[in-house]
Amino acid sequence: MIKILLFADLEEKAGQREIDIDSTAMKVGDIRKYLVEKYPQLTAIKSALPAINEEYAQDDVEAKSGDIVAFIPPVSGG
Amino acid sequence: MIKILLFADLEEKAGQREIDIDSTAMKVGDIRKYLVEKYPQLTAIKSALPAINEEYAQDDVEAKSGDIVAFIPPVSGG
Amino acid sequence: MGYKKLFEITEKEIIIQEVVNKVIDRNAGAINTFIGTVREMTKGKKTLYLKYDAYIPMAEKKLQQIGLEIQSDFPDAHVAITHRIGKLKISDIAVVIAVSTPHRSDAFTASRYAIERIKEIVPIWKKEHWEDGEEWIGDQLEKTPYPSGKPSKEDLT
Amino acid sequence: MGYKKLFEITEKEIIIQEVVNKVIDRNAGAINTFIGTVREMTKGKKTLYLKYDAYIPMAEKKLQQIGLEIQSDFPDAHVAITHRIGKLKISDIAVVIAVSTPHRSDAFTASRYAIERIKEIVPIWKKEHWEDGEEWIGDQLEKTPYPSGKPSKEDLT
Repeated sequence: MIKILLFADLEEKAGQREIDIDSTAMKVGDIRKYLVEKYPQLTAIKSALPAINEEYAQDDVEAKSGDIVAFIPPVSGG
Repeated sequence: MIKILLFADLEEKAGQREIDIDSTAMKVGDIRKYLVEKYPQLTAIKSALPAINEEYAQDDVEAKSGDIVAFIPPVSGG
Repeated sequence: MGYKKLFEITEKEIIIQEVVNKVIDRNAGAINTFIGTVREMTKGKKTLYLKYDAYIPMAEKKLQQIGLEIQSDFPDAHVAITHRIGKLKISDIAVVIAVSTPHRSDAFTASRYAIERIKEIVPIWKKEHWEDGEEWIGDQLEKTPYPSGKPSKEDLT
Repeated sequence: MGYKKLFEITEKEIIIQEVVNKVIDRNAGAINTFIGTVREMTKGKKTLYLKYDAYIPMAEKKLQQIGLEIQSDFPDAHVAITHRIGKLKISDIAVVIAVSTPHRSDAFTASRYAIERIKEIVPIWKKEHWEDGEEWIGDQLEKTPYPSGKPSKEDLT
């Protein structure tokens, strides 16, 4: 199982911060596509940066079961 | 009477912060010369900037009785 | 108080002195602090209040990364950053950055770098609440963030 | 506490928050503070403590002038500066500059300007006390002060 985290606008659109995907291994880019198919309201996920286990990662990196994959919308701290 | 103020190294060398000069009007440059003559230990007054009544002034400005003339050594605040 | 958490996301009010205390050093002559506060008017629109959210563990890691980036340029620098989340009123402090260095020029440069970098790589989001609506704010720099690179010169002017 | 003295020479310990409070403004999103502390080692020499003296009324006037100079460049800026005099130990705070502006870039620029300007025109003097002696420090910028001009670009780098 891969745990997905959504924040800010994405979290609000999905109605939840956490989504579990029942998979042992999946590329980050494929997770992104899967989420947009399942939650069409998440179009803004295209401009989010993926992170695996709290570190930014590219779409072609594979997440494994137990990993946490977060989609980071453009940040606005400070 | 013109009141003279000395600070930092100048004050220590003169042994006093205030000196009164019994004059009704005197150019700042002449005050400087007078002080070096009277207090030869005040050689460093050459690199001090004069101020009349709390504002920087040139040597050719005339101080009048009641004015306060300060000699400001190179500053080191901050 | 043996342990000082140098990079921190908090829901509590930030006490400036507490952040500054973390970087005070016998051989630091200069401390620069940057304090970000909630501004009422932005682009002609009146903000009532803000809400900040964060991916807390990653945000603290990224703040720490900024500290390390600064120390790679200025080995003697000490850096502490606290960012608040939750609901903030106008004039409330959202972030305090403190950098101490032996000489003042480096403290200014490093503090400036830290705030620019926060706006690029630290997963914290601001939601503005106005009388007529609310919105999550993103991409304030109006460009794509670049998590691994460093800001270009022109970002710092 | 209706009256806030924005430019102040004091013999008391400086509370950073009190200086910052003087510049907090609903339309300021950024506050930069510069804090000068007493450093132990200067040019390989160990300082035991410092004494600061000032020509107080003129020093407060000159700090105010610096505030006005900043506001001529940044009309929305708020500036407060407190400088301590008397005996200071290592790590004690000698000066706190706080500048608030709507946008952060200006706060950095103005704060940097203020500390450089203090070292040029404000009649405050520092006496360093070491184990083997003591000396009034002057001309830290190693050039003649220029009370009416402004620092050149290269002074600010």
